[in-house]
Order: sequence, then structure tokens, then C-alpha cells
Amino acid sequence: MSAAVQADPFVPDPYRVVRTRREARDITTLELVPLAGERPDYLPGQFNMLYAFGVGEVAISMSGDPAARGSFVHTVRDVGRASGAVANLAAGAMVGVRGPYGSAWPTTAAEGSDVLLIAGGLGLAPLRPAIYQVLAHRERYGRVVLLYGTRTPDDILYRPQLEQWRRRLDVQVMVTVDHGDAEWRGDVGVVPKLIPRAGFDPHHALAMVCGPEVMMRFTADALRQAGIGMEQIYLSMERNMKCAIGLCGHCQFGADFVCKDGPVMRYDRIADILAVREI
Amino acid sequence: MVEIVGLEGILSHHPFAQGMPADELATISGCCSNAVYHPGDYIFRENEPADHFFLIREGLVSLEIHVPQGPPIVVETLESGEIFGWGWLIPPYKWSNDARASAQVRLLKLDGACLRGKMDNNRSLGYEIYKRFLPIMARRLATSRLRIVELAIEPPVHPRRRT
Amino acid sequence: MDGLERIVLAHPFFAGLEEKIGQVVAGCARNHRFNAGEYLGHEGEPADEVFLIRHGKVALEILPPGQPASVFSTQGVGEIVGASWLVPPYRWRFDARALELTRAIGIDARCLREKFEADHNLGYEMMKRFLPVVMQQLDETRLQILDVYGKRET
Amino acid sequence: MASVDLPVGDLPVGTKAILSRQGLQALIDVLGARGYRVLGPTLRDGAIVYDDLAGVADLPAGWTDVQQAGQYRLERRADEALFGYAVGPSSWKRFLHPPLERLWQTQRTSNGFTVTPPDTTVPKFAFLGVRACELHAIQIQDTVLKRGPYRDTGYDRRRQDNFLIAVNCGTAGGTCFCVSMKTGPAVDSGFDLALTELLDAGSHRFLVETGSAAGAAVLAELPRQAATPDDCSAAQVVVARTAQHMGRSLDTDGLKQLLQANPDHKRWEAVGERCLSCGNCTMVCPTCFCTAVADHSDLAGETAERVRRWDSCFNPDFSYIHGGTVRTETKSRYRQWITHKLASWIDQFGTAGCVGCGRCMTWCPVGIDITEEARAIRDNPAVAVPQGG
Repeated sequence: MSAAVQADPFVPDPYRVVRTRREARDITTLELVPLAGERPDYLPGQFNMLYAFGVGEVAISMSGDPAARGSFVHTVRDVGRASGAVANLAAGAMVGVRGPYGSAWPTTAAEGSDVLLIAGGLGLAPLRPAIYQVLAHRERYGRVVLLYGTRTPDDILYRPQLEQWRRRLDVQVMVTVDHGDAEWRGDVGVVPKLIPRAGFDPHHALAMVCGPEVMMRFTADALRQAGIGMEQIYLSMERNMKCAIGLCGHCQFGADFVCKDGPVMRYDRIADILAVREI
Repeated sequence: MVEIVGLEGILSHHPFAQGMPADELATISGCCSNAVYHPGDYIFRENEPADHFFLIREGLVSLEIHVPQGPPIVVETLESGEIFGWGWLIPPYKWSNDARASAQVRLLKLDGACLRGKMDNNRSLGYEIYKRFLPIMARRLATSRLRIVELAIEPPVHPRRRT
Repeated sequence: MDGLERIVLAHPFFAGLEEKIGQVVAGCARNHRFNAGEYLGHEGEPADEVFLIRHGKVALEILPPGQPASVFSTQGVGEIVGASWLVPPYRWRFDARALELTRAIGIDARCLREKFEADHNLGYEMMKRFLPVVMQQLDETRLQILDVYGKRET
Repeated sequence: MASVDLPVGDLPVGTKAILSRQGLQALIDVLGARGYRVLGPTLRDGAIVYDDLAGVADLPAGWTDVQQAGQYRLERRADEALFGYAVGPSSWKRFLHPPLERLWQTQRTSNGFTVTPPDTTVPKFAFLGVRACELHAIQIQDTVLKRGPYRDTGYDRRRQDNFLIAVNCGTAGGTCFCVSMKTGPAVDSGFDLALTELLDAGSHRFLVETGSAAGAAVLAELPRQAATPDDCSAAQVVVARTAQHMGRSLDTDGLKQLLQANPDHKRWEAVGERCLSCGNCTMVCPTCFCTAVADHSDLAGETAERVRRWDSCFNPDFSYIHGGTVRTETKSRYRQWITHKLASWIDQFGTAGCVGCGRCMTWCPVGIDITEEARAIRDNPAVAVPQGG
């Protein structure tokens, strides 16, 4: 990571938006290329700070294929001033980028094990680089399971790709929604409900979970009930990441700074803190 | 044992125990104690060992799930005459949510391990208790499911947008 | 053991059940087959059967007035449809529609209740199996009503 | 005592000598001549604050501060001591990690935008009157802001070539507890020169000790006298006496584990009801480092800038994540602050984030006492932890 340490870590590099894709009403995927030089390497699970000119910065995970060189891909939900400004950028627009920052999904540690990739809502975006990487080296892993939950069928991200993955015989893909409609043929219910139906060996499995904190808590619980140890579960945490480099203090979660000790954190390290209200 | 008689009397007046045979009532009274909670007090917290179940004598209890973005979400509010807490019935005997007193609350607490032992020894008692529990749970399940449908047909409330 | 009894005892719900009890329960059971689109039950109808799914998938839905059907849960292989038989007045609280070809064991609720009353040991054993099912569905439902993705997305 | 000025020349680190008031003026002059911006204590608006010094006359001669939880006032001393007070509301943090700082400016171009880093020329700071607790505070901020993997470039620049003149405390404030935090009252390291103010038998002088080559070089230019064994033992008496008179104490044994084991203690509610969540404690704290940024652009949207200002974990927005604030209640914010200072800071940076200066108590409008809050939990823990570990 040291190669990525800039001379002044507060200064963003200019990037250009080369492609956008509307994923849902308020969710957009952007592809960014640097104006000068190469885009730095990154690991699945890491994030960038995206700067909308004059408006502000927002922490957004990579959601592209880490092996696809040349660009960053980010999926952004419009929920505030800065994220809204970024999400609504058109192709050709400029954006500032600082990063990559933070910890990564344990895709290497998972080699030789069954892999459970469990996402809720927009949580599929930070997991997607890990999915790409696992599937690119499919032979290194045992069974691969992708469980994904959203509010309604309309909220499902990356539909064509999910269909593609679902057609593969070497990946078990299950999608569930909170509210089904007349056309929906998939499952309805919460993500933890899918876990007992997934095929994996709890003693040789690694779970990577990303979604709203409550969903992750209950998913971790269901994984524990399925026989998976706490140290086999990784969560991607969210706190108020502002500087992304451990200097501003905002993203503290117990003794950890989510921006540098996370966002991906092992469950056994944070289970106690997760149980504390307003921490 | 005046106190036991007292608790048995209190228990027999709670709707949960309505019509329970006297010998069974006497048996479960042995697992019973009184408890008082003040507004805001936690009665139990998610993931803690679930070793009791509770009958509300007086007051209001909120079942909540905590979320990082602010105050907990209340999933159910219960009042006098109702019961709550079935984590003690099934392994791993842990609570799956928080219970908090919304007002001054007086409860009867039944010790789960004590009750499980007695139910296993006396199947008739076990059946009697389950027969009281299951319909209550089934009714709450139906209510919660209606709530899901309400959420589906309301437009989603999107998070406060920051300005 | 006749065929139906074998089928009943093979369902995960009855895993480890004493054979004697299995026979009694099988006495209240029959086999069902629902094609995609067929209903296992309609809201308001008497809930006189509880279904153990052997194959297929069932959507539980409510038809709000003037609105399209809203599916709040699906139940699949090894799962159970119908808790209303436990609660007076024993009526379906929702519609249950087969999403695909579904095979299920239907257990007559009245028959079951009578046998429980006659034999509390049987009642205890069976209730002990129903309780975790209802409890888990209740926990899942509560998580679902948090509407985590709609309201409080991370 | 015969007064003979010692010659100019090389001096070893650890050299001790005696400076007079005039010697102190010479020190300020020499530093000025060497291009330093000399800052030190001075009277302003009824408090002793750090500001530019033209000479010894700017120092708060004959004044002391009377401090208690929620109280601060100045009083005349019976003597003309220049450093006869404890600490004021401002710490050196104001200069090294300023309350407001422009991080960069940016300009749109035909092809994107260019970023202009801030003006990187910073004055060379000389701080006169740095207390032992403050030296520790500077070292703590060094660890936070310079240890990496990312460094705060601005802080790094401002910390370069500092000249630190420490002062051994001759007076303990009513809210001081540096003895408990093992950060004072005697200075131990990290200074260029250290002074001990000696006021006895009608003589007003300063025992000076060199702590670095830079300090030795400056001392060599000053008119001074040799330090006698009596001077040295008088100086030891001064700090020993100060150590005896700490206004507060804090038992730190096992405190980290205790606080971390008690996130749901009833005491948080009690202190949460008193606390106004005003953030004063974080502003006056010499180690609190949290900041927020704001982005601005001109009306045409052609240029923009990012500024950084101090932030406080007591601000509701501090913990905002999509959907709401994590720490909505004051008790949660107070718990965050004190647990950070006395517990998780140790996990993060190897030392406590508290140096026992007492400012948070003195400047708290309702007089919340960090030592008292910690004691309340220790005396009646909801979850006990074994001590002595």
C-alpha cells in the first residue's frame, strides 16, 4: 500500500467519468479513469474518497473488477449533498479521487475453503470485487455461495451479472427480497433465512458479509447457528469516514478507526463492540 | 411460605395462566419471582442468555432492535396481561432482540431452566405451557406479517437527506 | 409402515420422532400436489390443515384492497405453511400460492388437536417441534419489518 | 554570590546554568535573531494565554491562576514569578494543529482541475513556557498525526525546527493531576531548554538545563552563571513540592479495562444529564485532534477550496452515518470522549490520551471532573475487572 501514499494525502487526483449506469432510482454506477498516470492497484473491499468539485467528499467502496486495469468502478447512492453530486455526474465530468484506503476482504485466506458471500441492499457493491476475484480463480476455492437480499425485486443491483453467475454450475446464487410482487419467482424473506439452505462445510468456510449493520448482525448470528466460528466471519463496517487516513477521528468504532482498521473487520474482533448501543 | 402463595395468587390472575389446573399452577409458581423495572431500563438485551420469560402485570414493554443510526426501532409494544420472551425455550437460549420498560413495569419472571426441567418431567404440564405459548406467538407472527405488507404498499421512507 | 407414514417421517420436521408418535400423526396426514398458481389456502377460509413442504415453493401473500398481491414470505422444501390452525378461530390469515409444482403433506388440524388432547405426551412432543418453527419465523419477520434496505440503508 | 558571565562556546547536552531575568530577555532576543517566532504566556482577557512575545515584560509577572472544576480566575502573587501559574485555556495545539486551516485550493481547467497545495512556508516556532504535561501532549499529537501510515503534512511542517523551552512547574493547579498520568510536574525529555524558576532569599533566577544540541547552542550565546549544587537542589525542591500539591488524582491502574467493560454503566446517564455537550473540553484539551472539513466554491464554480477546522466528538453530526447520528445521546458522547482519552487511546497509540493538565475540568461550564467520573465507575463497577493487570 505504501506506493499509494501520496505526498499530500489530503489532495485528490483528478479523474474523468467515462461511463455511467443507472442501477436503481437513486443508485448509479460510475467508471472513472485518471487524467494522468495509472489508476493504483486496489484490493477487494477497499474504498476511495470521491470529491465532487466544490461540494464535498464521500467514501465509496470499489465495486469493479480489481483485475480490470485502467479504471475504478463505484456504485453510489444519492443520499446527501456529496453523494448526490457524485451519483449524478455525467460521462465526461471530472471527479477527484483519493485512495485506495482501508482493509480488504480475505480472498486469499479463503483459498481452499468454501466461500459465503452475503450481501444486503447496496452491500453487494463492496462485495462485487471479491466475487470477481473468487470467480476468476474459481479452482482455488471450495463451494462458492452468493446470498443477496434487497427490499423489492426492483432494487436488485447488477441484474444481468447476477443472472450470469446464477447460470454457472459452480456457484450457488440465492436472491431474496423483503417484499415480493406477482412476477417475483425468487425467495421472499430476510437474508439469514437463506443460510440453512446454502451448501457449505461450516468447518472449512469463510463468510464475507456486507449490508446494513442490523442485517450483518443477524446474518452473523445465523452463521454461528450454522456452525461457523466467529473468526470465519468478516463484516464490512460503516462509520463516518471523513479523512480516510486515520487523522480526523470521526470513524472511531471502539478502539478501531473504521477507515484504516476496517472497513472489513473480523467478527470476533468486533462482536462485543457491535453489541454496544451508540458506540 | 406466604410469599409463594402470594406469587401463585398473582400468577393465577394473569391471563396467561387462566384456567390452568391448580397443581400445574403450583408447580410453575416454584419458578416464579417478581421484578420491577423503571422507564428506560433494559429487561434484556439482544444476545444475552435467555433464562426467563416474563408476564406483564402492569406497565408497558417495548421490544426493540438497535441500529447504529440513532434510537432503536420498536418492533412490538406489549402491555399488562401480555407475555414476552421465548428465547429460553430453544437452544441457544439467547435473546434475539432488546426488551425495555417504556413505563414503570411490574413483571412476573419465570425461570426458564427451572420451567424446562419441570416440563420435561411432566409432559402434561409441558403440553399445557406450549399450548398457551404457541397461539400467542402465532398471533404475533400474523400481526408482524401484516406490518410487512403495510411497509410494502407504503412508498419506502427514504433516509433523511442531508443538506 | 405404510407409504404415507414413511413420507411423513422423512420430512425434516419429524426428524428423530418416535415411530409410535409418527404413526399417530400419519393417521391425520394426507398427500397433496399443487400446480404452479394453485392455492394451498385463502385468507379467511378455515385453517383446517397445516402443510409440510416436500418439494417446491409456496408464496405467502396478502391482497391489500385495490393493490396487487404483496408477498411477504416464501416457504420451501422442509419448511411449514400455516400457523393459523394453532389460533382460534382457526382461519387462514393470508393466501398461500404454489409458485411452482409443490408437493406437501397436509395434516388435519382438528384431528391433530384431538390427538394432542388425548395424549399430552404426543402433544408435548409435537408442540416442541412447532415452537422453534414459529419462533424463527417470528424473528425473521421482525427483522423484515425493520425495512433495513428501504429506510436505513448503509 | 560572585557573578561571572561564562564564555561563549560549545556546551554539552545536559549542561546546567543560571539565567537572570535579563538572561531570559537575551534568550528571547537570540531566538528572534535566529528567525524564530517566539510564543509564550501573556495576560489577555483575564486569562493567561500563549501569544507572541516581544520580551520578558510580556510575561504574566506576579500572576497566578486559581482553578477548580468549572472555575478559573487570576490572582496576584506575593512575588514577581514569571511562571507562577499552572496552565491557561489555550495549549500549543493552537499553533501546531490550528483551529482553522486551509488544506488546498482548486481551479477548474479546460481538462479538469488543478489543486494548489496550501502555503507551505510556516514560521519556525519557539515556545517559551512549555509545561511537562504539554510536552507530553505534543508527543502524543506527534504519534497521532505523524506516525502514519499517513502523516498530517501541515502538522509535520509546523512541527519542524521547533524550539521548545520547557518550564518545570512551581505551582500545581487546582485541577492538575499530571502525577497520576506520569506526565509531570518535572520535564523529562523532548525539550531544547528547560527552566526552573527559583525565587528564594530575594533572588529571582532560573536554573536552565539543555536538552538538545540546538538548546546548547542557544544557551552558549546567553549571559549566564554557573549553576551551583544548591541551585540544583533548590530546583528539585520546587518540583517535589508541586508534585505534593496536585489538585486532583486519578487511579489509572486497570482503568482502561474497567472503562471498556462498562459501556452501560448508570454513571453515563448521570454525567449525560449534567453535560451540555458543548465541546469545550475537546477544544481546550491539548491532545484532542479531531477535525472536520468544509468545501466551498465561488459562485461561478471555477475555484473551490477545502478548509479544516477542529471538530468535537460532542457534536451530534460527528458520528453521522447515512440515516442518522450514531451517538444521539449526550451520555454516549461523554462515554466516547472519556473512554477514548483513558482507554481506547492506549489501544490505538500506546499511551493514554490524557496528560492530566485539568483544562477539561476547569473550562467545563458545569464543572464535570474527568477524575471524578472515572472514580465513580471504579468505586461501583457494573462489570468488575481484575486490577493490577
